[in-house]
Amino acid sequence: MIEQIADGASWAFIVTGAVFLVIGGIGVLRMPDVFTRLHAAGITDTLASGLILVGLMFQGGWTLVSVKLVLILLFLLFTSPVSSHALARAALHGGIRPILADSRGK
Amino acid sequence: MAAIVDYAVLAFLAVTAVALLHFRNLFAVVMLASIYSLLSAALFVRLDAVDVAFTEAAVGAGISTILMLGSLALVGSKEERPRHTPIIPLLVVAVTGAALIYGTLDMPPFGRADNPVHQHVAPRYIQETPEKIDVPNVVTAVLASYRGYDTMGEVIVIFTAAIGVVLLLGIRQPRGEKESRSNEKGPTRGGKASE
Amino acid sequence: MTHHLVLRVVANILVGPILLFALYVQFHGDYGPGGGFQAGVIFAAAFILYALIHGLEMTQRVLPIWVLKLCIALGALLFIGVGYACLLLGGNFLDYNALAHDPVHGQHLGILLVELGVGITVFSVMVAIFYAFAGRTGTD
Amino acid sequence: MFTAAAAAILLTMGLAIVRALLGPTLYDRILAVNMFGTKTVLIIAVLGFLTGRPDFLDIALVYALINFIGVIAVLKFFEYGSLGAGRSDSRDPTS
Repeated sequence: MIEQIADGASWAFIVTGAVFLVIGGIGVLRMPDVFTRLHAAGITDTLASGLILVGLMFQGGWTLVSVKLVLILLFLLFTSPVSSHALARAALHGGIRPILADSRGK
Repeated sequence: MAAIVDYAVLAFLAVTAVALLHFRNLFAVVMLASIYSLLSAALFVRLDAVDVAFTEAAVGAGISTILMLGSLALVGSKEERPRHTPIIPLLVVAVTGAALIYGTLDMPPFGRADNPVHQHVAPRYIQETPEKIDVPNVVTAVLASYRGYDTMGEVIVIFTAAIGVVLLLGIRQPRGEKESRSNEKGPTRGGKASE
Repeated sequence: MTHHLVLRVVANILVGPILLFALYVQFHGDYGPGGGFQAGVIFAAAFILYALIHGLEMTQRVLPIWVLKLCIALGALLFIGVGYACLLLGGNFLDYNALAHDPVHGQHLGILLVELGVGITVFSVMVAIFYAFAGRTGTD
Repeated sequence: MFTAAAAAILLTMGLAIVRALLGPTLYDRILAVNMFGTKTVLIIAVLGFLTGRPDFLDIALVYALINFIGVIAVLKFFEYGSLGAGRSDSRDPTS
Protein backbone atom coordinates (compact mmCIF):
# COMPACT_ATOMS: atom_id res chain seq x y z
CA MET A 1 0.00 0.00 0.00
CA ILE A 2 2.61 2.45 1.12
CA GLU A 3 4.69 1.49 -1.87
CA GLN A 4 1.91 2.36 -4.29
CA ILE A 5 1.53 5.75 -2.67
CA ALA A 6 5.25 6.40 -2.92
CA ASP A 7 5.27 5.27 -6.54
CA GLY A 8 2.31 7.47 -7.39
CA ALA A 9 3.86 10.43 -5.67
CA SER A 10 7.15 10.00 -7.44
CA TRP A 11 5.38 9.61 -10.79
CA ALA A 12 3.50 12.82 -10.16
CA PHE A 13 6.61 14.73 -9.10
CA ILE A 14 8.81 13.45 -11.89
CA VAL A 15 6.28 14.00 -14.65
CA THR A 16 5.53 17.51 -13.43
CA GLY A 17 9.25 18.17 -13.24
CA ALA A 18 9.78 16.80 -16.74
CA VAL A 19 7.02 19.03 -18.10
CA PHE A 20 8.61 22.08 -16.49
CA LEU A 21 12.00 21.03 -17.84
CA VAL A 22 10.75 20.93 -21.39
CA ILE A 23 8.84 24.20 -20.98
CA GLY A 24 11.98 25.84 -19.66
CA GLY A 25 14.08 24.39 -22.45
CA ILE A 26 11.72 25.73 -25.09
CA GLY A 27 11.71 29.05 -23.30
CA VAL A 28 15.50 29.25 -23.38
CA LEU A 29 15.37 28.75 -27.10
CA ARG A 30 12.44 31.00 -27.91
CA MET A 31 12.68 33.99 -25.58
CA PRO A 32 13.92 37.22 -27.15
CA ASP A 33 16.80 38.36 -24.91
CA VAL A 34 19.16 37.24 -22.15
CA PHE A 35 17.02 38.33 -19.24
CA THR A 36 13.88 36.56 -20.36
CA ARG A 37 15.93 33.49 -21.21
CA LEU A 38 17.31 33.59 -17.68
CA HIS A 39 13.75 33.46 -16.48
CA ALA A 40 13.12 30.30 -18.49
CA ALA A 41 16.40 28.73 -17.42
CA GLY A 42 15.58 29.52 -13.81
CA ILE A 43 12.47 27.35 -14.02
CA THR A 44 14.49 24.34 -15.10
CA ASP A 45 17.23 24.98 -12.56
CA THR A 46 15.15 25.21 -9.44
CA LEU A 47 11.55 24.15 -9.90
CA ALA A 48 12.02 21.30 -12.35
CA SER A 49 15.23 20.02 -10.74
CA GLY A 50 13.58 20.20 -7.34
CA LEU A 51 10.52 18.29 -8.46
CA ILE A 52 12.56 15.56 -10.13
CA LEU A 53 14.89 15.19 -7.17
CA VAL A 54 11.92 14.98 -4.77
CA GLY A 55 10.41 12.35 -7.06
CA LEU A 56 13.65 10.38 -6.90
CA MET A 57 13.66 10.70 -3.12
CA PHE A 58 10.37 8.82 -2.94
CA GLN A 59 12.09 5.98 -4.79
CA GLY A 60 15.17 6.11 -2.63
CA GLY A 61 13.30 5.79 0.65
CA TRP A 62 14.95 6.42 3.99
CA THR A 63 18.49 5.68 2.91
CA LEU A 64 21.80 7.44 2.32
CA VAL A 65 20.68 7.90 -1.27
CA SER A 66 17.90 10.21 -0.16
CA VAL A 67 20.26 12.11 2.10
CA LYS A 68 22.53 12.74 -0.87
CA LEU A 69 19.55 13.77 -2.98
CA VAL A 70 18.56 16.25 -0.28
CA LEU A 71 22.11 17.61 -0.30
CA ILE A 72 22.09 17.95 -4.08
CA LEU A 73 18.75 19.72 -3.90
CA LEU A 74 20.04 22.05 -1.20
CA PHE A 75 23.16 22.90 -3.16
CA LEU A 76 21.17 23.48 -6.32
CA LEU A 77 18.72 25.70 -4.49
CA PHE A 78 21.64 27.67 -3.09
CA THR A 79 23.77 27.96 -6.17
CA SER A 80 21.60 28.22 -9.25
CA PRO A 81 19.52 31.25 -8.25
CA VAL A 82 22.73 32.94 -7.18
CA SER A 83 24.45 32.26 -10.46
CA SER A 84 21.34 33.42 -12.33
CA HIS A 85 21.39 36.60 -10.28
CA ALA A 86 25.09 37.14 -10.87
CA LEU A 87 24.64 36.45 -14.56
CA ALA A 88 21.83 38.97 -14.87
CA ARG A 89 23.92 41.53 -13.03
CA ALA A 90 26.95 40.87 -15.17
CA ALA A 91 24.87 41.14 -18.34
CA LEU A 92 23.42 44.45 -17.21
CA HIS A 93 26.87 45.62 -16.19
CA GLY A 94 28.23 44.50 -19.53
CA GLY A 95 25.91 46.86 -21.36
CA ILE A 96 23.05 44.63 -22.40
CA ARG A 97 19.69 46.27 -21.87
CA PRO A 98 16.50 44.28 -21.45
CA ILE A 99 13.91 44.56 -24.20
CA LEU A 100 11.04 46.53 -22.71
CA ALA A 101 7.45 46.81 -23.86
CA ASP A 102 7.85 50.33 -25.32
CA SER A 103 11.09 49.54 -27.13
CA ARG A 104 9.57 46.65 -29.01
CA GLY A 105 6.72 48.54 -30.63
CA LYS A 106 9.13 50.95 -32.34
CA MET B 1 16.29 3.28 -22.70
CA ALA B 2 19.82 3.38 -21.35
CA ALA B 3 21.07 2.82 -24.90
CA ILE B 4 19.09 5.84 -26.08
CA VAL B 5 20.83 7.91 -23.43
CA ASP B 6 24.15 6.71 -24.83
CA TYR B 7 23.23 7.64 -28.37
CA ALA B 8 21.88 11.03 -27.35
CA VAL B 9 24.96 11.86 -25.30
CA LEU B 10 27.27 10.73 -28.11
CA ALA B 11 25.35 12.84 -30.62
CA PHE B 12 25.63 15.88 -28.34
CA LEU B 13 29.35 15.18 -27.99
CA ALA B 14 29.78 15.15 -31.76
CA VAL B 15 27.82 18.38 -32.19
CA THR B 16 29.84 20.07 -29.45
CA ALA B 17 33.14 18.89 -30.91
CA VAL B 18 32.31 20.25 -34.37
CA ALA B 19 31.19 23.53 -32.86
CA LEU B 20 34.43 23.71 -30.86
CA LEU B 21 36.37 23.61 -34.09
CA HIS B 22 34.10 26.10 -35.76
CA PHE B 23 34.22 28.98 -33.28
CA ARG B 24 36.97 31.60 -33.50
CA ASN B 25 36.05 33.28 -30.25
CA LEU B 26 38.13 31.42 -27.69
CA PHE B 27 35.77 32.31 -24.89
CA ALA B 28 32.94 30.46 -26.61
CA VAL B 29 35.36 27.59 -27.10
CA VAL B 30 36.07 27.43 -23.37
CA MET B 31 32.35 27.38 -22.65
CA LEU B 32 31.78 24.60 -25.15
CA ALA B 33 34.73 22.65 -23.75
CA SER B 34 33.03 22.84 -20.38
CA ILE B 35 29.87 21.38 -21.94
CA TYR B 36 32.01 18.73 -23.60
CA SER B 37 33.48 17.53 -20.35
CA LEU B 38 30.09 17.56 -18.65
CA LEU B 39 28.83 15.31 -21.43
CA SER B 40 31.79 12.97 -21.29
CA ALA B 41 31.35 12.63 -17.55
CA ALA B 42 27.74 11.59 -18.11
CA LEU B 43 29.04 9.05 -20.60
CA PHE B 44 31.57 7.71 -18.08
CA VAL B 45 28.77 7.24 -15.57
CA ARG B 46 26.92 5.22 -18.18
CA LEU B 47 30.06 3.12 -18.72
CA ASP B 48 30.21 2.47 -14.95
CA ALA B 49 33.58 4.20 -14.73
CA VAL B 50 32.50 6.10 -11.67
CA ASP B 51 35.93 7.20 -10.51
CA VAL B 52 36.79 8.51 -13.97
CA ALA B 53 33.49 10.38 -14.09
CA PHE B 54 34.32 11.84 -10.71
CA THR B 55 37.67 13.07 -11.94
CA GLU B 56 36.17 14.46 -15.11
CA ALA B 57 33.55 16.27 -13.04
CA ALA B 58 36.08 17.83 -10.74
CA VAL B 59 38.89 18.53 -13.20
CA GLY B 60 37.36 18.86 -16.65
CA ALA B 61 34.31 20.90 -15.86
CA GLY B 62 35.61 22.91 -12.94
CA ILE B 63 39.30 23.54 -12.59
CA SER B 64 40.32 23.37 -16.23
CA THR B 65 37.61 25.87 -17.21
CA ILE B 66 38.94 28.23 -14.57
CA LEU B 67 42.56 27.76 -15.62
CA MET B 68 41.69 28.23 -19.29
CA LEU B 69 39.90 31.45 -18.41
CA GLY B 70 42.99 32.50 -16.51
CA SER B 71 45.12 31.99 -19.58
CA LEU B 72 42.56 33.74 -21.80
CA ALA B 73 42.87 36.75 -19.52
CA LEU B 74 46.58 36.71 -20.32
CA VAL B 75 46.52 36.14 -24.05
CA GLY B 76 43.20 37.61 -25.17
CA SER B 77 40.29 35.68 -26.55
CA LYS B 78 40.63 36.04 -30.28
CA GLU B 79 41.95 33.17 -32.33
CA GLU B 80 44.09 34.03 -35.34
CA ARG B 81 43.10 32.65 -38.67
CA PRO B 82 45.48 29.84 -39.57
CA ARG B 83 48.03 30.83 -42.21
CA HIS B 84 48.11 27.48 -43.94
CA THR B 85 45.27 25.76 -45.68
CA PRO B 86 43.82 23.02 -43.52
CA ILE B 87 43.78 20.49 -46.36
CA ILE B 88 46.88 18.48 -45.43
CA PRO B 89 46.14 18.24 -41.69
CA LEU B 90 42.57 17.29 -42.55
CA LEU B 91 43.87 14.56 -44.84
CA VAL B 92 46.21 13.21 -42.16
CA VAL B 93 43.49 13.24 -39.55
CA ALA B 94 40.99 11.61 -41.89
CA VAL B 95 43.41 8.82 -42.80
CA THR B 96 44.37 8.22 -39.18
CA GLY B 97 40.74 8.24 -38.12
CA ALA B 98 39.78 5.83 -40.86
CA ALA B 99 42.60 3.50 -39.83
CA LEU B 100 41.48 3.61 -36.21
CA ILE B 101 37.89 2.89 -37.15
CA TYR B 102 39.07 0.05 -39.36
CA GLY B 103 40.96 -1.25 -36.34
CA THR B 104 37.84 -1.31 -34.21
CA LEU B 105 36.18 -3.69 -36.68
CA ASP B 106 38.38 -6.52 -35.44
CA MET B 107 37.79 -5.76 -31.78
CA PRO B 108 35.75 -8.20 -29.71
CA PRO B 109 32.22 -7.08 -28.82
CA PHE B 110 32.12 -4.45 -26.11
CA GLY B 111 31.57 -5.68 -22.58
CA ARG B 112 31.70 -9.43 -23.15
CA ALA B 113 33.07 -11.34 -20.19
CA ASP B 114 35.62 -13.41 -22.12
CA ASN B 115 37.29 -10.49 -23.88
CA PRO B 116 41.10 -10.46 -23.69
CA VAL B 117 41.03 -7.35 -21.48
CA HIS B 118 39.17 -9.22 -18.80
CA GLN B 119 41.49 -12.23 -18.93
CA HIS B 120 44.80 -10.62 -18.00
CA VAL B 121 45.17 -9.20 -14.49
CA ALA B 122 41.63 -7.96 -13.83
CA PRO B 123 40.30 -11.28 -12.44
CA ARG B 124 43.24 -11.51 -10.07
CA TYR B 125 42.64 -7.98 -8.77
CA ILE B 126 38.96 -8.61 -8.33
CA GLN B 127 39.42 -11.94 -6.57
CA GLU B 128 42.34 -10.97 -4.39
CA THR B 129 41.23 -7.53 -3.27
CA PRO B 130 38.62 -8.62 -0.69
CA GLU B 131 41.00 -10.92 1.17
CA LYS B 132 44.39 -9.28 0.69
CA ILE B 133 43.53 -5.59 0.81
CA ASP B 134 39.97 -5.59 2.09
CA VAL B 135 38.96 -2.32 0.48
CA PRO B 136 35.43 -2.21 -0.97
CA ASN B 137 36.38 0.05 -3.88
CA VAL B 138 38.59 -2.07 -6.13
CA VAL B 139 39.60 0.97 -8.15
CA THR B 140 41.24 2.51 -5.11
CA ALA B 141 43.00 -0.78 -4.35
CA VAL B 142 44.34 -1.02 -7.90
CA LEU B 143 45.42 2.62 -8.06
CA ALA B 144 47.04 2.89 -4.68
CA SER B 145 48.32 -0.61 -4.04
CA TYR B 146 48.65 -2.85 -7.09
CA ARG B 147 49.64 0.04 -9.31
CA GLY B 148 51.34 2.13 -6.68
CA TYR B 149 54.32 2.84 -8.92
CA ASP B 150 52.09 4.29 -11.64
CA THR B 151 50.33 6.53 -9.17
CA MET B 152 53.67 7.67 -7.82
CA GLY B 153 54.67 8.57 -11.34
CA GLU B 154 51.48 10.57 -11.75
CA VAL B 155 52.15 12.47 -8.56
CA ILE B 156 55.65 13.26 -9.78
CA VAL B 157 54.20 14.47 -13.09
CA ILE B 158 51.81 16.82 -11.30
CA PHE B 159 54.64 17.97 -9.06
CA THR B 160 56.77 18.70 -12.12
CA ALA B 161 53.90 20.63 -13.71
CA ALA B 162 53.69 22.85 -10.67
CA ILE B 163 57.45 23.41 -10.64
CA GLY B 164 57.31 24.33 -14.31
CA VAL B 165 54.47 26.80 -13.88
CA VAL B 166 56.04 28.38 -10.81
CA LEU B 167 59.38 28.74 -12.58
CA LEU B 168 57.93 30.11 -15.82
CA LEU B 169 55.19 32.38 -14.54
CA GLY B 170 56.14 32.83 -10.92
CA ILE B 171 53.70 33.35 -8.10
CA ARG B 172 53.46 37.02 -7.23
CA GLN B 173 52.18 38.56 -4.10
CA PRO B 174 49.69 41.30 -4.96
CA ARG B 175 50.86 43.37 -1.98
CA GLY B 176 54.46 43.40 -3.07
CA GLU B 177 53.77 45.53 -6.11
CA LYS B 178 52.40 48.68 -4.64
CA GLU B 179 54.82 50.80 -6.59
CA SER B 180 53.94 49.17 -9.90
CA ARG B 181 50.28 49.76 -9.24
CA SER B 182 50.73 53.46 -8.60
CA ASN B 183 51.68 54.18 -12.20
CA GLU B 184 49.13 51.83 -13.66
CA LYS B 185 45.62 52.26 -12.41
CA GLY B 186 43.53 49.14 -12.07
CA PRO B 187 43.67 45.93 -14.04
CA THR B 188 43.91 46.16 -17.79
CA ARG B 189 41.28 44.32 -19.66
CA GLY B 190 42.20 41.51 -21.98
CA GLY B 191 45.75 41.61 -20.65
CA LYS B 192 47.94 42.39 -23.61
CA ALA B 193 51.31 41.15 -22.45
CA SER B 194 53.94 43.82 -22.81
CA GLU B 195 56.97 42.53 -24.65
CA MET C 1 33.51 40.73 -6.52
CA THR C 2 32.85 41.81 -2.97
CA HIS C 3 30.16 44.23 -4.06
CA HIS C 4 27.98 41.32 -5.13
CA LEU C 5 26.31 40.97 -1.77
CA VAL C 6 24.26 37.86 -2.61
CA LEU C 7 27.20 36.15 -4.24
CA ARG C 8 29.51 36.91 -1.36
CA VAL C 9 27.14 35.63 1.30
CA VAL C 10 26.35 32.41 -0.54
CA ALA C 11 29.99 31.77 -1.41
CA ASN C 12 30.99 32.26 2.21
CA ILE C 13 28.36 29.72 3.21
CA LEU C 14 29.49 27.27 0.56
CA VAL C 15 33.26 27.28 1.19
CA GLY C 16 32.91 25.28 4.39
CA PRO C 17 30.70 22.52 2.99
CA ILE C 18 32.95 22.18 -0.07
CA LEU C 19 36.01 21.66 2.15
CA LEU C 20 34.05 19.15 4.21
CA PHE C 21 32.93 17.32 1.11
CA ALA C 22 36.52 17.19 -0.13
CA LEU C 23 37.56 15.54 3.11
CA TYR C 24 34.71 13.08 2.73
CA VAL C 25 35.88 12.22 -0.77
CA GLN C 26 39.45 11.88 0.46
CA PHE C 27 38.79 9.50 3.32
CA HIS C 28 35.78 7.73 1.85
CA GLY C 29 37.70 6.80 -1.29
CA ASP C 30 38.20 3.27 0.02
CA TYR C 31 34.45 2.70 0.11
CA GLY C 32 32.98 4.68 -2.73
CA PRO C 33 34.06 6.65 -5.76
CA GLY C 34 36.76 9.19 -5.15
CA GLY C 35 40.23 9.35 -3.73
CA GLY C 36 43.16 11.65 -3.31
CA PHE C 37 43.14 13.17 -6.77
CA GLN C 38 39.48 14.16 -6.78
CA ALA C 39 39.60 15.31 -3.18
CA GLY C 40 42.61 17.51 -3.89
CA VAL C 41 40.86 19.14 -6.80
CA ILE C 42 37.69 19.79 -4.80
CA PHE C 43 39.70 21.16 -1.89
CA ALA C 44 41.48 23.49 -4.31
CA ALA C 45 38.14 24.49 -5.82
CA ALA C 46 37.01 25.78 -2.43
CA PHE C 47 40.07 28.03 -2.20
CA ILE C 48 39.61 29.16 -5.78
CA LEU C 49 36.00 30.10 -5.01
CA TYR C 50 37.26 32.11 -2.06
CA ALA C 51 39.85 33.80 -4.25
CA LEU C 52 37.26 34.63 -6.89
CA ILE C 53 35.04 36.34 -4.38
CA HIS C 54 37.55 37.99 -2.06
CA GLY C 55 40.52 38.46 -4.33
CA LEU C 56 43.93 36.87 -4.45
CA GLU C 57 45.28 39.06 -1.70
CA MET C 58 42.85 37.85 0.95
CA THR C 59 43.33 34.26 -0.13
CA GLN C 60 47.08 34.50 0.17
CA ARG C 61 46.59 35.72 3.68
CA VAL C 62 44.64 32.53 4.40
CA LEU C 63 46.94 30.26 2.44
CA PRO C 64 50.36 31.88 2.07
CA ILE C 65 52.60 30.99 -0.84
CA TRP C 66 55.30 29.43 1.29
CA VAL C 67 52.76 27.00 2.78
CA LEU C 68 51.68 26.14 -0.73
CA LYS C 69 55.23 25.52 -1.92
CA LEU C 70 55.83 23.37 1.13
CA CYS C 71 52.67 21.36 0.45
CA ILE C 72 53.61 20.69 -3.18
CA ALA C 73 56.74 18.91 -2.03
CA LEU C 74 55.18 17.46 1.10
CA GLY C 75 52.60 15.38 -0.76
CA ALA C 76 55.11 13.83 -3.13
CA LEU C 77 57.52 13.25 -0.23
CA LEU C 78 54.78 11.56 1.79
CA PHE C 79 54.12 9.17 -1.09
CA ILE C 80 57.76 8.34 -1.61
CA GLY C 81 58.32 8.27 2.14
CA VAL C 82 55.70 5.54 2.50
CA GLY C 83 57.60 3.63 -0.17
CA TYR C 84 60.86 3.95 1.75
CA ALA C 85 59.15 3.10 5.03
CA CYS C 86 58.06 -0.17 3.46
CA LEU C 87 61.62 -0.72 2.34
CA LEU C 88 63.01 -0.06 5.82
CA LEU C 89 60.43 -2.32 7.47
CA GLY C 90 61.59 -5.22 5.38
CA GLY C 91 59.28 -5.22 2.39
CA ASN C 92 59.67 -4.08 -1.18
CA PHE C 93 59.28 -0.46 -2.25
CA LEU C 94 55.58 0.47 -1.85
CA ASP C 95 54.79 -2.99 -0.49
CA TYR C 96 52.33 -1.95 2.19
CA ASN C 97 52.13 -5.42 3.73
CA ALA C 98 55.23 -4.57 5.73
CA LEU C 99 53.73 -1.46 7.31
CA ALA C 100 51.81 -3.25 10.07
CA HIS C 101 51.87 -6.66 11.71
CA ASP C 102 48.76 -7.69 9.83
CA PRO C 103 49.20 -7.36 6.03
CA VAL C 104 45.61 -6.21 5.56
CA HIS C 105 46.06 -3.46 8.13
CA GLY C 106 49.31 -2.52 6.45
CA GLN C 107 47.51 -2.22 3.12
CA HIS C 108 44.84 -0.02 4.72
CA LEU C 109 47.42 2.25 6.29
CA GLY C 110 49.48 2.42 3.13
CA ILE C 111 46.53 3.28 0.91
CA LEU C 112 45.36 5.94 3.35
CA LEU C 113 48.77 7.62 3.53
CA VAL C 114 49.43 7.39 -0.16
CA GLU C 115 46.04 8.86 -1.04
CA LEU C 116 46.69 11.63 1.45
CA GLY C 117 49.97 12.37 -0.29
CA VAL C 118 48.25 12.48 -3.67
CA GLY C 119 45.56 14.74 -2.26
CA ILE C 120 47.99 17.21 -0.73
CA THR C 121 50.07 17.47 -3.88
CA VAL C 122 47.12 17.84 -6.22
CA PHE C 123 45.48 20.43 -4.00
CA SER C 124 48.57 22.58 -3.66
CA VAL C 125 49.52 22.25 -7.32
CA MET C 126 46.05 23.35 -8.47
CA VAL C 127 46.07 26.35 -6.15
CA ALA C 128 49.65 27.23 -7.14
CA ILE C 129 48.77 27.21 -10.83
CA PHE C 130 45.72 29.33 -10.10
CA TYR C 131 47.83 31.77 -8.11
CA ALA C 132 50.37 31.97 -10.90
CA PHE C 133 47.76 32.64 -13.58
CA ALA C 134 45.52 34.95 -11.60
CA GLY C 135 48.36 36.87 -10.00
CA ARG C 136 49.89 37.69 -13.35
CA THR C 137 46.73 38.90 -15.01
CA GLY C 138 45.95 42.57 -14.94
CA THR C 139 49.26 43.86 -13.66
CA ASP C 140 51.35 43.11 -16.75
CA MET D 1 9.05 6.97 -14.93
CA PHE D 2 12.83 7.35 -14.94
CA THR D 3 12.67 6.92 -18.69
CA ALA D 4 10.32 9.86 -19.00
CA ALA D 5 12.56 11.96 -16.78
CA ALA D 6 15.69 10.99 -18.73
CA ALA D 7 13.98 11.79 -22.04
CA ALA D 8 12.89 15.20 -20.80
CA ILE D 9 16.35 15.97 -19.46
CA LEU D 10 18.01 14.93 -22.70
CA LEU D 11 15.59 17.07 -24.69
CA THR D 12 16.33 20.05 -22.49
CA MET D 13 20.07 19.40 -22.81
CA GLY D 14 19.69 19.45 -26.57
CA LEU D 15 17.81 22.74 -26.45
CA ALA D 16 20.50 24.19 -24.20
CA ILE D 17 23.21 23.11 -26.65
CA VAL D 18 21.32 24.82 -29.45
CA ARG D 19 21.20 27.97 -27.36
CA ALA D 20 24.92 27.69 -26.62
CA LEU D 21 25.64 27.41 -30.34
CA LEU D 22 23.29 30.19 -31.42
CA GLY D 23 23.65 32.48 -28.42
CA PRO D 24 24.14 35.93 -29.90
CA THR D 25 25.81 37.33 -26.79
CA LEU D 26 28.36 35.65 -24.55
CA TYR D 27 25.91 35.80 -21.68
CA ASP D 28 23.60 33.50 -23.61
CA ARG D 29 26.38 30.97 -23.80
CA ILE D 30 27.12 31.24 -20.09
CA LEU D 31 23.43 30.81 -19.43
CA ALA D 32 23.33 27.70 -21.60
CA VAL D 33 26.41 26.22 -19.92
CA ASN D 34 25.01 26.88 -16.47
CA MET D 35 21.72 25.26 -17.41
CA PHE D 36 23.59 22.39 -19.00
CA GLY D 37 25.48 21.82 -15.77
CA THR D 38 22.37 21.47 -13.67
CA LYS D 39 20.85 19.18 -16.29
CA THR D 40 23.96 17.01 -16.07
CA VAL D 41 23.50 16.78 -12.32
CA LEU D 42 19.96 15.63 -12.93
CA ILE D 43 20.81 13.13 -15.64
CA ILE D 44 23.50 11.53 -13.50
CA ALA D 45 21.05 11.22 -10.61
CA VAL D 46 18.37 9.76 -12.86
CA LEU D 47 20.83 7.43 -14.60
CA GLY D 48 21.72 5.95 -11.23
CA PHE D 49 18.08 5.05 -10.67
CA LEU D 50 17.56 3.96 -14.25
CA THR D 51 20.32 1.37 -14.00
CA GLY D 52 19.19 0.39 -10.52
CA ARG D 53 22.34 1.48 -8.69
CA PRO D 54 21.71 4.86 -7.12
CA ASP D 55 24.92 4.83 -5.08
CA PHE D 56 26.88 7.18 -7.24
CA LEU D 57 25.19 10.43 -6.38
CA ASP D 58 28.51 11.80 -5.12
CA ILE D 59 29.31 12.74 -8.69
CA ALA D 60 26.10 14.69 -9.04
CA LEU D 61 26.96 16.41 -5.78
CA VAL D 62 30.40 17.38 -7.08
CA TYR D 63 28.80 18.77 -10.20
CA ALA D 64 26.36 20.89 -8.27
CA LEU D 65 29.30 22.48 -6.45
CA ILE D 66 31.85 22.73 -9.25
CA ASN D 67 29.41 24.14 -11.76
CA PHE D 68 28.73 27.07 -9.47
CA ILE D 69 32.42 27.85 -9.14
CA GLY D 70 32.85 27.68 -12.91
CA VAL D 71 30.04 30.13 -13.54
CA ILE D 72 31.37 32.52 -10.92
CA ALA D 73 34.81 32.36 -12.53
CA VAL D 74 33.33 33.16 -15.94
CA LEU D 75 31.40 36.11 -14.60
CA LYS D 76 34.43 37.44 -12.76
CA PHE D 77 36.47 37.12 -15.93
CA PHE D 78 33.92 39.27 -17.68
CA GLU D 79 33.53 41.88 -15.07
CA TYR D 80 37.19 42.37 -14.17
CA GLY D 81 39.16 40.85 -17.03
CA SER D 82 41.15 38.90 -14.46
CA LEU D 83 40.53 36.18 -11.94
CA GLY D 84 42.60 37.51 -9.08
CA ALA D 85 41.18 40.98 -8.61
CA GLY D 86 40.28 41.77 -5.04
CA ARG D 87 38.73 44.38 -2.87
CA SER D 88 41.27 47.08 -3.50
CA ASP D 89 40.91 47.09 -7.26
CA SER D 90 37.20 46.59 -7.72
CA ARG D 91 35.67 48.98 -10.16
CA ASP D 92 32.83 51.11 -9.07
CA PRO D 93 29.81 48.96 -9.90
CA THR D 94 27.39 51.85 -9.95
CA SER D 95 29.20 53.79 -12.62
